Amino acid sequence: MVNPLLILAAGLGAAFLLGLLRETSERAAFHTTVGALAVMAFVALSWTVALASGQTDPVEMLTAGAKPPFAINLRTGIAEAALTSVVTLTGLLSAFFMRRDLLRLGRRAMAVLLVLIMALSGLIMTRDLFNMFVFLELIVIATAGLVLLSKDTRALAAGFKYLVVSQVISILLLIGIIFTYHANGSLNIDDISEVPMGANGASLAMFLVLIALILELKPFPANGWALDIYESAHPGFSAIFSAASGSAALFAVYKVLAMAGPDWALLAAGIGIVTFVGANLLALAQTHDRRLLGYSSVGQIGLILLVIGFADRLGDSFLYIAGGLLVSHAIAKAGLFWLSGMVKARDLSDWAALRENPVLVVLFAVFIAMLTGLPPFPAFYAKWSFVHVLATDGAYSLMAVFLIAALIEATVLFRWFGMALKRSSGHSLHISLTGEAIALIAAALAIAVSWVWGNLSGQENLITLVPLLFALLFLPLDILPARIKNVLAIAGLVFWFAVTKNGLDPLRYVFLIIMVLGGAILLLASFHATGRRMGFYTPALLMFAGMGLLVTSETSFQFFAAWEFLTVGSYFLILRGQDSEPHALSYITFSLGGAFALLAGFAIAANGAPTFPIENLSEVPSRIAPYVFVLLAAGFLTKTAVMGLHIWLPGAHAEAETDVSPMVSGILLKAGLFGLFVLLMEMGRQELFGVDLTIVLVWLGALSAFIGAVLSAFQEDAKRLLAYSSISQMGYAVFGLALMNHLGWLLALMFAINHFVYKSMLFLAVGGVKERTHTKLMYKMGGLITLMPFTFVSVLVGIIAMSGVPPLSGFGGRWIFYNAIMSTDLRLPMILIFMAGPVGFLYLFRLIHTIFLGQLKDELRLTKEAPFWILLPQMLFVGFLLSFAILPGMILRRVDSYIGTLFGDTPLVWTGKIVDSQYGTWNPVAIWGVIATVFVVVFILLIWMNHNAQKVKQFNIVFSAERPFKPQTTHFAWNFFAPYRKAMGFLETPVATSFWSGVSNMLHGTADFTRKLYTGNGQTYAVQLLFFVIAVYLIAMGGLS
Amino acid sequence: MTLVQISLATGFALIFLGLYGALSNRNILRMIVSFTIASTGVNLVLVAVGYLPGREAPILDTIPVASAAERITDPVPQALVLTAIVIGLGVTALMLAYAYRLFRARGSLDISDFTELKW
Amino acid sequence: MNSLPNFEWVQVAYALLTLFIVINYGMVMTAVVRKIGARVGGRYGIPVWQNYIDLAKNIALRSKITHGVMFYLGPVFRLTGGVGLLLFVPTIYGSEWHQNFSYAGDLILALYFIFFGTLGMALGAGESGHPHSAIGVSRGLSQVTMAELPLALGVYALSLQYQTLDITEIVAAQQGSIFNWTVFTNPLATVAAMVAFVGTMMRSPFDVVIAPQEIPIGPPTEYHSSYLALMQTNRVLFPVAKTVIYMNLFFGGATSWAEFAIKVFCLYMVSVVIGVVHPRFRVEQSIRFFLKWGLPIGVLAILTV
Amino acid sequence: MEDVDDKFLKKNKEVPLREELRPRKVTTPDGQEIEIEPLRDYFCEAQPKVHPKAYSKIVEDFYNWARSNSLWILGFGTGCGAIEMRPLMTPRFDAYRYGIQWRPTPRQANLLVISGYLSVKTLKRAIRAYEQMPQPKYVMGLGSCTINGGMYWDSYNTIKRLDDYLPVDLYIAGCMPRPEALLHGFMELKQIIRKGEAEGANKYAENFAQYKANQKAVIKDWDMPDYNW
Repeated sequence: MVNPLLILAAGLGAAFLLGLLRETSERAAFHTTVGALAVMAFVALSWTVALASGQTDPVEMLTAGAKPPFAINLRTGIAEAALTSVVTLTGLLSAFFMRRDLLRLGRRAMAVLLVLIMALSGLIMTRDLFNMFVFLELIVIATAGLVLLSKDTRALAAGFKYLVVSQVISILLLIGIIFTYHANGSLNIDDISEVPMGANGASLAMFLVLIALILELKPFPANGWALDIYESAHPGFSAIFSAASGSAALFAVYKVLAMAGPDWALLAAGIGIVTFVGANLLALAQTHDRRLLGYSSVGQIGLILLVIGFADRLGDSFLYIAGGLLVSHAIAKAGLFWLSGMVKARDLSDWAALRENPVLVVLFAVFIAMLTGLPPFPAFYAKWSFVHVLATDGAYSLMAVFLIAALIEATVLFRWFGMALKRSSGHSLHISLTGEAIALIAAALAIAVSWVWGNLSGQENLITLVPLLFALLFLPLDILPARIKNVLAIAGLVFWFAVTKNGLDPLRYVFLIIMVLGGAILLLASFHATGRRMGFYTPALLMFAGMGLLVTSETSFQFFAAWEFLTVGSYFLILRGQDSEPHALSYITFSLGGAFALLAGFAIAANGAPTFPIENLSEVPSRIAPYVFVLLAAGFLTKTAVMGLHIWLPGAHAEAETDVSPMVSGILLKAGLFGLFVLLMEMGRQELFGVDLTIVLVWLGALSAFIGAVLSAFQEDAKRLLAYSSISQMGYAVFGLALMNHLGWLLALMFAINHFVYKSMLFLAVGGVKERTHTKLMYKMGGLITLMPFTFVSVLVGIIAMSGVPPLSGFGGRWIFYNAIMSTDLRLPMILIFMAGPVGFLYLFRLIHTIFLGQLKDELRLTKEAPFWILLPQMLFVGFLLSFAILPGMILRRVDSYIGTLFGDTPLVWTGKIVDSQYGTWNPVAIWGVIATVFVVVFILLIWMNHNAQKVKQFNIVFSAERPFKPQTTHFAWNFFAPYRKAMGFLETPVATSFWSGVSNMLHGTADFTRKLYTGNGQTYAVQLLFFVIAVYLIAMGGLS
Repeated sequence: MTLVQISLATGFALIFLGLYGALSNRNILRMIVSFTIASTGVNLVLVAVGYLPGREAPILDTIPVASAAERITDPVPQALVLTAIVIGLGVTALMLAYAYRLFRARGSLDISDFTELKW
Repeated sequence: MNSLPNFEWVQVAYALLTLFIVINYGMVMTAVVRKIGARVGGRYGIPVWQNYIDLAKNIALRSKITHGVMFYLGPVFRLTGGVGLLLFVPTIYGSEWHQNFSYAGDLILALYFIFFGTLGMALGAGESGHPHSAIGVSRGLSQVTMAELPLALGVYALSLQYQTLDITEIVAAQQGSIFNWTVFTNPLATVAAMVAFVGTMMRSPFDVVIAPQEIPIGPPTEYHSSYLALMQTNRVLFPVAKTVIYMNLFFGGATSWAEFAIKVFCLYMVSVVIGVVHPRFRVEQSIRFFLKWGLPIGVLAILTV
Repeated sequence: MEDVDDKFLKKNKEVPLREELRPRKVTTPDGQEIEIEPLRDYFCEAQPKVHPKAYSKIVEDFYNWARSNSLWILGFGTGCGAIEMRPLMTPRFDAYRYGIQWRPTPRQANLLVISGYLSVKTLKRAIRAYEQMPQPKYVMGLGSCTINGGMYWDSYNTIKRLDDYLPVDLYIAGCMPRPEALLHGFMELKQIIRKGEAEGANKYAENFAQYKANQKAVIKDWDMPDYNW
C-alpha cells in the first residue's frame, strides 16, 4: 500500500508541476491534472478497499519525524479513506466535466483545482487543529479562485461575499484555536480530547473553533453567501463545492466535536436540525435549479450534522448512518450539478429539455431517489437506522421534525422532477457525451454503494431483490417495442406469482392474486400501446415488485422497503398521465408522508431492534402500542385515501393513462388495505386516551364511504367520478376491517376483490371511451351505447355489481355487511354507511347514462368500439364477476375458514353453494335462477308483443310537439344532480382541500418570508453570521449552565 | 497591566475595529483594509497568548539547545502567527484581485451594488 | 340439486299462483283506491276494472317504436324487479304455497333487489334520449338517496330487535297477539320505515319525479304500447310487493289472503291519504324533510333497540 | 286539390332550411372531418305503415272494445276549446268514469283533440304530435273552426278544414261546444271505434303523400322530416 500522504503530495506536486509547463500547452496541463487526480483517487480508493476488507489497519502519519504535539499528524482510517475517495473522485469527475473551461482558463485554474482537492483531502486526514485552519484557508482561496471559472459575472460578487465571510470565520477560528492551545497546551485533536472539557473558561475557545467549522457547513440561516456560489458558479465546481467541500467540512466538525466532548453534541444536533428544516423550507420557494440544489445541499449537510450530534448514541452504526447519508448526498448532488451543466436555462421547468435524452431522465430520477432516501440507496438504510435510533432514545419530537423536513425535501425534489417530465422548455439540451458519461459513472457508483450499504445493513440487500432487478431490466430493454416488453412483463408477473404463492395463508394469497395476477391481467390492456412506450415498464414493474414483496414480506424492514418500491413505482407511473404533474406531486407527497408515518411506527415498535418480524407487532408493549397503531394506521389510511387524506387520489387516478388508472386504483389501493389487515390482525384493538382506535377507524371508514360517494356524484369528469368512488369503496372496506369481527373482515376482503374487479373494469371502459372520444368529460359524450356495445356491457355489469343490486357480486358484499353489523355495538357510524349506499346509485347511474345513453354528439358519430386489448381484460372481468356472483364460495370459503381460525368462530355455514349466517341466508344460485328465469320470460313476452317495433333515431322523441335543436342542448348531463346539490351540496365544502392547501400555503408563506433574509449583500451576510454565532453561543451557554 | 494584557487588549480592539470597519464600510477597498486590520489584531492576540514574560524569542541560533526549554517562549504560537500572516497575505491578495475584477465588471466598488444574487 | 335443497318444481306453480293473485289484487286495489279518491272529490271515478282495460288497450296498440336495446330492456328489468321482489318475499305466513322463493335470501336480498327494476328502468329511459327522462331519473335518484335511509335504519333496528334477517322468522316472532307486532314493540322503527314508505310510493308530496305538468311524466315519457303494459303491470305489482315487506316486517305479516288484502290495502292507503292532502315537494325539500324527520327517528330507533 | 285553402298559397320563393338542419361538417376527436346531415342522421326516415287488424275478428273486437274504453287524450290545447275540456275532469262531468284520461305525452295517448282553430304555426305542432302517437289513434275536431274556419274563415294564417291535414274521426260542432257536447262526442267516438271504423291512422298512412302535400302547402318553413316517429 502506498502512503496516503501521496494524495497530498500528488496534488501539490502536480500543481507545482503545472507552473513549470508552458502557458500554451493546456492539453498537457489538463492531462497532468487529471493524471494527478486519478492517482489521488486511486490511492484513496485502494485504502478504502483495503481498510474495509480488513487487510490493513488504520495508519497514522507523522510529519517532521516527531510525535504530536511537536509535529502534525495525519490519519487514514476507514472514514478518512472513504471520504478522501469521495473528494478525489468528485474532483476527478468534475475535472473531466469542466474540461472545456479548464482548458480555456489554462494551467492556473487547474492548479487551483488540484490545490482544492488536496486541501480537502488534507482537511479530512489531519489531526491537528492549526493544520486544519491552514487547509481551510487553502480551501477558501482555491474556492474563490475556482468561482472565477464561471462565465457568469455574478459569480464574481458571489466569490467576494464568500471571501468576506471566510475572513470573519477565519478570525473566529484563529482566536478559538489559540485559546484552545492556551488551555490545553496542544493542538493535536487526540491530545485535547483526552482532557475532558467541561463548561469552563476554555469552553468559549472550543465554542469558537466549533462554530467556525460549523459555519463552514453553511448552517441555516447564516448561509446566503454559500448559496450565491451554488447559484452562480460553474456546475462542475458546484458539484465539488457541494459534494466534496461539504463532506470534508463535515468530517472536520466531526473531529472537533469528538475532541470537544459530548457536551457539545447537542449544539451540533440543534444546528443540524434547524438547518435541515430551514433549508428544505426555503427550497420550496425556489425556481432556480442550482439555488435549489444549494438549499438542498445545505439541508443534507444539516441532516448529517444532526447525525453527527447523535454520534455518541449511535455507537457502531454512526459511520454506517452518517456515511450512508453523506455518500448519497455526495453522489446525488454531484450528479445533479453535472446534469444542471447540461441544461441550458436555469428555471426548474427548463429541465424539461432532459426529455430529449431518456438516459438523462433516468439519471435524474436515480439522483432524486437517492437524495430522497428511497430504496435501495444508502440513504434509505441510513434513514431507517437513524429513525430507529431516535425512536429507541425516545426522541419522538425530533423524529417528527426530521421526518416532516424530509417530506418537504422530497416534495421539493419531486416537484422539480414533475416539472422536468411534464413541462416544456424553450431551450434544447446542451448535450455533452463527457457529461453524460460522468453522470452515468455517478449512477454506477450509486448502485455500487447501494450494494455495499445493502450488504452492511444486516437486512436484506434490496438491490439484489429479483423483482427489483426485473423491473430495472426494462431500462436497457426500453428500446424494444412495447408489445415484446409487455409479453415479458406478463410472463414475469405470472412467474413471480407461481414462485411465491406457496405457503401463503389464504388472506395473503388473495392479495397476491389481486396484486400480481391482477396486474398481469391489466397488463393485457397495455398491448394496446404502440411504439416503444419508453419509461412505462420499469415503474409499472417496480410497483408490482413492491406489491409482490409486500405480500410476502416478513419483517418490518422488508415491508417498508416494499412499500417504498410500490410508492415510487406508482408515482412514476402516475406522472406519465397527460395533465398529471400536480396530482402526481400531491400523490408522492401524501404517499411519502404516509410512508414516513409507517417508518416512525415501525421504529417505535421495534423498541431498539433494527427490524422485527411483522407478527411481533402483537407483542409491542402496551405503553407504546397505541401510538404505533396510530402511526401505522395513518400510513395505511393515506394509501387507501380515507377522507381527509384523500385529496391526492382523484387527480392522480383521473389523470393517469388508460391502463394505469386501473392499476393504481384497482390494485394499488389494496396495498393500504393489506397493511390495515396486517395491522389489525397483529395489534387488534388499541386504546388511546380511552378511545378505542378501531372505532375511530370505523368512523373514518363510514365518513369516507359517504362523502366519497357524494363527491363522486358531483363530478363531471368520468375518471374523477370513478376515483371518488374508490374513496367511497375503500371506506366500506376500512369500515369492515375496523369492525374487528369475522364478517367485517370477510366484508373487507369481499370489497377488496370486488373493487379490484369492477373498478379495473370501469376504469378500463372509461379509458377506452377516452381513447376514442379524447375527453373525460361526461357531458361531452352521450349515446355511445350502439357504437361501443361491449364497453357498455362492461360498464353495465360493473355498475350493477358495484351498486350491490342482486344478482351480481356486489350484493354478496352488502349481505355480509349487514350480517357483520348485526353482531357489533357500533350503531351511529352505520347510518353514514346506510346513506352511502343509495348515493352510490347517483354516481353510477350518471356514469352509464351520460356516457352511453342520451343523445349522441355530432363529432362522435363515427366513434368506434374501444380497442380490442382494452376490451379483453374487461370481458375477462365480466366473466369473473358473473361467475363470482353465482359461486362466491370458490374464493370466499377458504378465506372464511382462515379468518375463522383468527377469530375462532364460524359465523357462516356453507351448505353446498348456500351460505347461512346466524341471521340470514344467501343462496346465490337460487337468486340467479329466479332472476334469470323471470327476466327471460318477461323478455320473451315483450319480444312476442313488440317484435315489430320501428327502430327510430335520436331526435325521434316527443319534445313538446317540437323537435330537438341539437344533441348538445338535448342531452341532460351537465350538473346532473342539480337538485341533489341544492340539498346536500354543503357536503362538497372542500374542508380537507382547504386544510391541506392552508398547510401548503403556510409553508410557502414561511419560505417566502424567510428568504427575505437573503438580501444579497455580502456585508449583511457577514453580520447575520456574527449574530448567528452570538445567538448560538447564548443558547449553548444557556443550555450548558 | 502587564504587557500580555495590553497586547491582548490591543489585539481584540484591533479585531473589533477591523470587523466594525469591514461591516460598516460599503467600499470594497475599505473593507479589505479593515480585514487587514482585523487580521493584524488576530495575529497580535496569537502572539500575546503565546508570550511568556522574560523569555526570549525561540531562535535556536542564539540560545543553546540544552537550555532552550527554559529560556524561550512557546514556539508554537510564533509558528502559527507566521503561517497566519502568510495566509492572510494570500487572502488579501485574492480579495484585491476580486475587487479589481468587480470594478472592471461593474465600474463600482460599492458592495451593495452586487446584490443581484439573492433569494 | 344440492345447491337448491328446498327446490321442487311445484313451487313454480305455487309462485305463479301467488303472482297471479297479487297482480289481480293490485289491479283492482289501485283502481279502488283511485275510485275512493274520486269519491272524496265528489266524482264517480273510474271503473274498478279500468286497469285491465288500459292494459289490454296498450298491448293492442299496433305501432311501436324502439330507441335501442336498452330502451327495449328497460321495462323487462322493471317488471323483473317487481316480480322478483315478490318472489323473494314470503307472502302468506304459514302457507307452504306462498313462501315463493324466499329461501334464496333474506331481508337484505329484498331490500337491495328493490333497486333492480329502478336501475334498469332508468337505463331504458336514458336510452330514449329524452331530456325529461334524464331529469326525472336525476330527481328520483336524488330523492331516493334520502328516502331509503329511514327504511334502512328501521330495518336495522328491527333486525337487531329480532336478531335475525330472515323475514319468515321476523313474522313468526310477531304472531300470537296484535301487540306482538313490531308497530307496537318497536314503534320508532316502524315510524321511520313508514316515512320511507310514504317517500318511495311515488305519490304526492314525493312525486316530483314524474311531475306530469313540467317534465311530462319523467322517466317513462317515451314508453308506450307493450312497454307501458309491462310497466303498468309492475306499477300495480311493485307497490304491493313492497307493502308486503312492510306488512311482514312491521304489521305481523298475513296468515291468509284475506288478512293480506286488508293489511296491504290499509298500508297502501296511508300513502294515498297523505298524498291527497299534501302538495308536492321539490326534490331538495323532500331531501330536507327526510333529513329532518326520517333520519332522527331512525337514529332514535337504532339507539333505543 | 282545389279545396285546399289556396287563398294564401302565395307562390313565393322557398323558405331556406333552418340552420341547425343544414348539412354541416364536424371534426371528430381523431381529427377526421365528417359530414352531418341532420335530417337523415337524427330522424328516422321510414314512412308510416298501414297496420292490419288482428287476424281474428273476436280478438279485434275485444281490442276495439278495450280501445274504446280506454281513451287517453293528449293534453294539447290548441285553441279556445281547450278551456272546455277542463270541466270534464271535474265532479260535474267526470270523464274518467268513461275510461277517459289525459296523458302528458303523445306516446301514451290515442286521442288527439284539436280543440279549436289551428294557426299554421300550431298545425305544424299538431301534425308532429299526431304522428308521434302510436297507432291506432284518433282525432277529434272541436268546434266550427276545425270544420270550416269558423270565425277565422278569412284569416291569413288559420287553416279552414282540419281533415285536409289530419284524418279526423269526429267533429263536434259548436262555437264552442259545451262539455256535454264533448262527452257526447266521446261516446260517439267509442261507437265508431267499437265498430272498427276508426281507422284514421291507416287512412293517414295510405294517403300519406296527399296529406303531406297539403300540409307542406300551408307550412312554408317545413323544417322537419316527412314523418315524425
